[in-house]
Amino acid sequence: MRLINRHPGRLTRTALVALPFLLAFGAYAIGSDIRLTANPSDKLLPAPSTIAETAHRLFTMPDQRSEKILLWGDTAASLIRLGLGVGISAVLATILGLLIGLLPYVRATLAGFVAVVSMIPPLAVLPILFIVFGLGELSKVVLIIVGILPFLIRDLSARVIEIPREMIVKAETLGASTFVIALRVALPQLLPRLIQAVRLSLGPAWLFLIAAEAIAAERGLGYRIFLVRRFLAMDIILTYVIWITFLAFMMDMVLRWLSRRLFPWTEASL
Amino acid sequence: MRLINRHPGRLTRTALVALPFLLAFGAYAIGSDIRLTANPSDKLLPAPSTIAETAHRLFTMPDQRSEKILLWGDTAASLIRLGLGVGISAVLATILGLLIGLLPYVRATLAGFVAVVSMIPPLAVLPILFIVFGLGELSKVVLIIVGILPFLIRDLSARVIEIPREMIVKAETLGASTFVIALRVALPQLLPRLIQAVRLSLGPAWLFLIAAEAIAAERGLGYRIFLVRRFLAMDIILTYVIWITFLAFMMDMVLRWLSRRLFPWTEASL
Amino acid sequence: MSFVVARDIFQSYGTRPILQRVNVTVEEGEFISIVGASGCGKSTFLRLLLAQERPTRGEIRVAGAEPAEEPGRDRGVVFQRYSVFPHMTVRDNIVAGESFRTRWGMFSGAAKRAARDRADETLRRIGLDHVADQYPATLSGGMQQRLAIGQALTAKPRILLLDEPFGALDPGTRLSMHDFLQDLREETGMTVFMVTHDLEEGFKLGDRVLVFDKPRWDPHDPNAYGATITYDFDARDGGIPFQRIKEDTHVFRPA
Amino acid sequence: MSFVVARDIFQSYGTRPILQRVNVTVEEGEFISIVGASGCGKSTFLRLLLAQERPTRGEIRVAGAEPAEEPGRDRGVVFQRYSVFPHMTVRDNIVAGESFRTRWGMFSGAAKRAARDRADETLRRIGLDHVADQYPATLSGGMQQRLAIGQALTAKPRILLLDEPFGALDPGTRLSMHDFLQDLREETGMTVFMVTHDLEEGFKLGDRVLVFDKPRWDPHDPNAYGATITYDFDARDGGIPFQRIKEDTHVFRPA
Amino acid sequence: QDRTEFRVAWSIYVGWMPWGYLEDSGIMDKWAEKYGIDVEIVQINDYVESINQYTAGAFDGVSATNMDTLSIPAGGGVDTTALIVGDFSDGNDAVILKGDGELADLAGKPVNLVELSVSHYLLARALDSVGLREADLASVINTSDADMIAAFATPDVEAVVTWNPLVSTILEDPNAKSVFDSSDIPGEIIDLMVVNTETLEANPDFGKALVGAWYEVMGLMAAGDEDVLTAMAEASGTDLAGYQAQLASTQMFYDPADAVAFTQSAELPATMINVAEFLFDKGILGVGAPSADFVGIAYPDGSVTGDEGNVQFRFDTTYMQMAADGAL
Ligand SMILES: Nc1ncnc2c1ncn2[C@@H]1O[C@H](COP(=O)(O)OP(=O)(O)OP(=O)(O)O)[C@@H](O)[C@H]1O
Ligand SMILES: Nc1ncnc2c1ncn2[C@@H]1O[C@H](COP(=O)(O)OP(=O)(O)OP(=O)(O)O)[C@@H](O)[C@H]1O
Ligand SMILES: [Mg+2]
Ligand SMILES: [Mg+2]
Repeated sequence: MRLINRHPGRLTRTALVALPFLLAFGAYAIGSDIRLTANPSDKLLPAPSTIAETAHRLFTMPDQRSEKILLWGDTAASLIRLGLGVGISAVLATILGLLIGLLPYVRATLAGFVAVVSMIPPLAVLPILFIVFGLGELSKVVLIIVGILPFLIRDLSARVIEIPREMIVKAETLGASTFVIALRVALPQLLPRLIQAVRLSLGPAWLFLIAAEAIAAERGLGYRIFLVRRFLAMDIILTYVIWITFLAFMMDMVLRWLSRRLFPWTEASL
Repeated sequence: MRLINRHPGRLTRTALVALPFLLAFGAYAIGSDIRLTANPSDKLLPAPSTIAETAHRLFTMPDQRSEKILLWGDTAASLIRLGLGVGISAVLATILGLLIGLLPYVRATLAGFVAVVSMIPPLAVLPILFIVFGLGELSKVVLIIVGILPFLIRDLSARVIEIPREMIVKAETLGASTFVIALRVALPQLLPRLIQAVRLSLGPAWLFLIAAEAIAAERGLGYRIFLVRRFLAMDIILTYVIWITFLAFMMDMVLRWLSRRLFPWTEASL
Repeated sequence: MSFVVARDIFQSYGTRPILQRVNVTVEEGEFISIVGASGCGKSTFLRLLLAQERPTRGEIRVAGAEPAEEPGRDRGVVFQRYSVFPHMTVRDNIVAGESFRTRWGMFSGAAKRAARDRADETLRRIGLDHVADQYPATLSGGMQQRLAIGQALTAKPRILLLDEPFGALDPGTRLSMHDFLQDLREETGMTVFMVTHDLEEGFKLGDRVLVFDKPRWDPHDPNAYGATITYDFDARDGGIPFQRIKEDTHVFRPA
Repeated sequence: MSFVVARDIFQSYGTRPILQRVNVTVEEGEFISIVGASGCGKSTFLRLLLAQERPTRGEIRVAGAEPAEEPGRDRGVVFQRYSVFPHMTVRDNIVAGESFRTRWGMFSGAAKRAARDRADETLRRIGLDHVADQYPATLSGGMQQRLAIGQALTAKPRILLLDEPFGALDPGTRLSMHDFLQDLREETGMTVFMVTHDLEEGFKLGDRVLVFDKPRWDPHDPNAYGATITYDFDARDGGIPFQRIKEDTHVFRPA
Repeated sequence: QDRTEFRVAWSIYVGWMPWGYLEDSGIMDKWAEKYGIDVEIVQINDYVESINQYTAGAFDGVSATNMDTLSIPAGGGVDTTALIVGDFSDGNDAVILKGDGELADLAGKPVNLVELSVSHYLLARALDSVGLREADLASVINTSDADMIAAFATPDVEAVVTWNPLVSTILEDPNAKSVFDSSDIPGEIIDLMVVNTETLEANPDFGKALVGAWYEVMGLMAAGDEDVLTAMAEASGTDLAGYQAQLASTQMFYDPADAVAFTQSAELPATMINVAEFLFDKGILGVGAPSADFVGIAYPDGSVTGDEGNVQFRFDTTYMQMAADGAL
């Protein structure tokens, strides 16, 4: 039988899914062991047990000064920023994507501009963003928006353009105005793609969040990582990295689930 | 007539394309003027004429110390890093995308792992990358790869999975082995999408390049931007930003042109 | 003045002529079948009738009005593909035939209930009532096409354009769709243009059958000439056609 | 032992039965037409014959061999859609019919030239020689389907499975494709299963016509029962069928 | 113009930790209230960004070194006054070599440091002292301070120049050897609180509140108040012992009189000329700068180095003197 038609059984499948994770963990454990044997106080690759202890401490023990658990405070601060940045971007991208995709006039005006703006490296214009939007929460949210909005607009407008002409024409023959076509034909078909696009842009969004928090913040996951990076507290960094990865993964799962829940017609097929 | 069916004429179109660029330029010029009136030696928003002078100097006058034109050296260094990072990622992503998309066993093994790895914020694990790959060129190329490879793999494998089952079955009935299906059916249909995906990931690639160059480098566009940030030489930063934007835009154009040249069948349609 | 008048239509894509010198007048309520070799430009002609495209030369007038600028509610259409909305259930697809003309593209309250009831009635007639709550993607190709026809008819257009609507239907369903279509024609008296590959179907349903073909053929460059109407059969007298040869053709169809 | 033996086939998707108790034997070289209402499971049966899916119960054997595990070169297929490779020119699509079985999936040198010549010959026969260097997307739906058939036949399968292959062709081309198909059958003596909506076509081409229908019908739950072969007509004697009623059906087709 | 609300930025560094404590403990609020104003002290993680923000006008004051004040705000035309001279580095900045060797062995080696920072200045001074020039090095590799420790751990790095707390962390490595540090050039790397001159002139209360609050904390630190020091230690990510070790290599001016004396000393103009020359040599003073004297620097006695017509950087002991006199 061709490899292409060979499907793993239930058990094999579980084993296969776990395999690369186990290998990665093993490689880390061995690398850490080699370094710790050479220098017991090496900070770069702390032993997995050290990371586990640190993680336990970070998740449960309140900070002495503030008597709050820093990790949760950091998480809340970061998630709010991320949620605002991604949420605002998604709304703007949907509206602009529809306009650019449907209306030739708007497309002529904005498509080229968005294409050029999407090429500007946001990190390089960071100082300007901070001046214009201040150093507060706003500037962090804005950096996320500046970072992911052009991509979202380009992706979504391309999807609107991809809607078969026949479908638009059909709607026109049913008497639909441009507004109704946007609202009832294009938008519903765009939304599942919006979720896809948001899933794709969560990675860059985290990146910009961390970059923004590294420069000016009093709390946040990126702030903490940046702070302890100077001391190479890799046990804390790795705990935070794993935690961020977990959060990002959960968000991705939720979005996927949401897409299935909200748009059953994308899954249903012959 | 519906807005949806109204197309701008040739002249209107040109005017519309230029409009947002002119507005952005105007806004900058006014902002700069306001600040310069308040403080003539303000560095934050240099006058457009100052930027033009600086740009002219950067592009043509050799550095006093090294007697080379720094901008060209920076550009060459950055483009080589970017090219290597993106090129290696593209090759790896194509191979892995095909394997994951076509073979259920590989999909079971890697799909989950890639999904998790793609959530790790690459900037946070930089210290580990440094230790493993050193501080030289390699680590910068690796950061780009680490940054964009998971996205590329996910995008490309999704595209392979999207290839209609009928087409694969048809190839099977023509006696194609898994290898031939990968080589002659999946790969050619993947390549245009690869170019699309590379176009999408150039943004993040620049970002990681700049981040890597900001952290440890002797030359490069990102290095220069972060270096002169130390004395807020916004005229240099803006020149570099515009230059990077121009380079990124040209790359995008070239890739699009390449896609049309190499894969005429994606454009051709009824 | 005839209801639909196409005068001296030329259409080319780039430098390649597809249609040339197409002249036809159609009375209100006539059923026009269009047949012709594959790729000869039948769908193109339909797009022109629909005002989805404008001809390179010539003009098409309906009811003496100025040539339409864009598709509208007076012209219904069913394409070979993409004629239903994948994100709406089967029932909502039918309701869309009525609701899209409204400000928000949807009904609410009592109007909504009434529209749903009418939609269910339509679904019963086209035999899709048992899948009213499913999405089109779960239907077989044939059922999807039935739905598309039902949807277009729900909007009660004055002209209905059909591009091989029954190409994917099995003979039984096809027959019942013929009946359905003829019923609705009687009710509404609308004018129908139907592209079909089935001559028999064309003659059965049509009052006239237009044949598109290339009047000239350059063996060295098969794309040098466009197609036009070479025959215009009168199909009313129960299959005993009254032929009017419009253009001499020296192209012989293979087999 | 018969060439193709389907024994007691059941197929369900999830809990919904599509096919039930399908039994049929086919001799080598027979041409089997399959008709039935839209959505009744004809394409599903073809997928089972193709070994693209395995039945929930029962088995299909060809030439007495073990049930196939996956599609292979002995079974050619033409689907309703996606049967040609969009990234290859029309000519290369035909060449693929021969070259895909090789190690690298392509020919080189003299073999390549020879294959191209054979492909051009095939293209002439199916009337696509003037578009040999174009990509499928530039062809009309009908031409694409012709290409798909030509491609499948080029691989000279022992069994050819056709899922409404002529549904989108105009009558003239359809007739020439019939001839083409019959010629090739004579040359190769292959066994053909063809799903069609056109009863006449089924009887013209087929040695036998299988009718799929639901033998039972639950008015409250139309999906409660699967379809099976309710009639198996002998179509050889020039349209004067010898009927063998296989199952009593009390489902009446609309119209 | 008269204002009652002020914003001051600071970043984490041993000599600036009191600013964080000032804000957290409420001491700043207390002093601000006394003068009927409101002062917000904002921590910025990125030191350069904090100075840039100040230069752009987002803050009224910022913690900075003498060198960066000269290059960024003063060079950028923002007239800036050194309100508080908090300390000078006395070993906090160091040139560190991997393996055995001495300063002269730097020749032919790559050196990792934050380019154009005080580290760069320290390196230039160090090379001077043994008759080398930057051109004698294999290369100078700009390396982010946040990643300096990780960088030192990689095999291709042979020498780094950096500051505390990084220096003490790197020196924990038995392989690391400090070959030159800021105690070899005492009083040249000075940590300041600089404020906008115009703002200060229009709002003397702002200066008084900052200085008053600062020296109250200095008093607590000088007295060795463990709670205060522990809070600062934790905020900088270390423990009490670690922080005290860093303080040991910092010449803090706990007594305002000492700060006044240092600022009025004759060495300061000489240092600033050195710094200006270094900056000019590196092209930091901008293309418009015809010479190292492009920016004028004024001293408490009224003397000026550099261009008298373009004084943008002023050392002013008025407010520290008030603190010394107990007049606040
Ligand atoms: N937008 C277009 N641009 C370029 N060529 C086109 C376009 N639309 C159609 N054509 C070409 O015009 C010709 C006629 O196409 P059309 O779809 O009208 O044929 P048809 O008679 O409907 O064929 P079929 O029976 O296969 O549906 C075809 O050869 C096609 O390649
Ligand atoms: N993979 C699948 N999962 C779930 N249901 C399916 C699947 N494939 C087919 N079906 C269902 O099985 C039924 C039979 O489908 P099939 O495509 O075999 O019908 P058909 O007889 O070929 O119809 P048509 O004449 O319209 O092509 C349909 O109702 C369809 O919804
Ligand atoms: Mg057509
Ligand atoms: Mg089917």
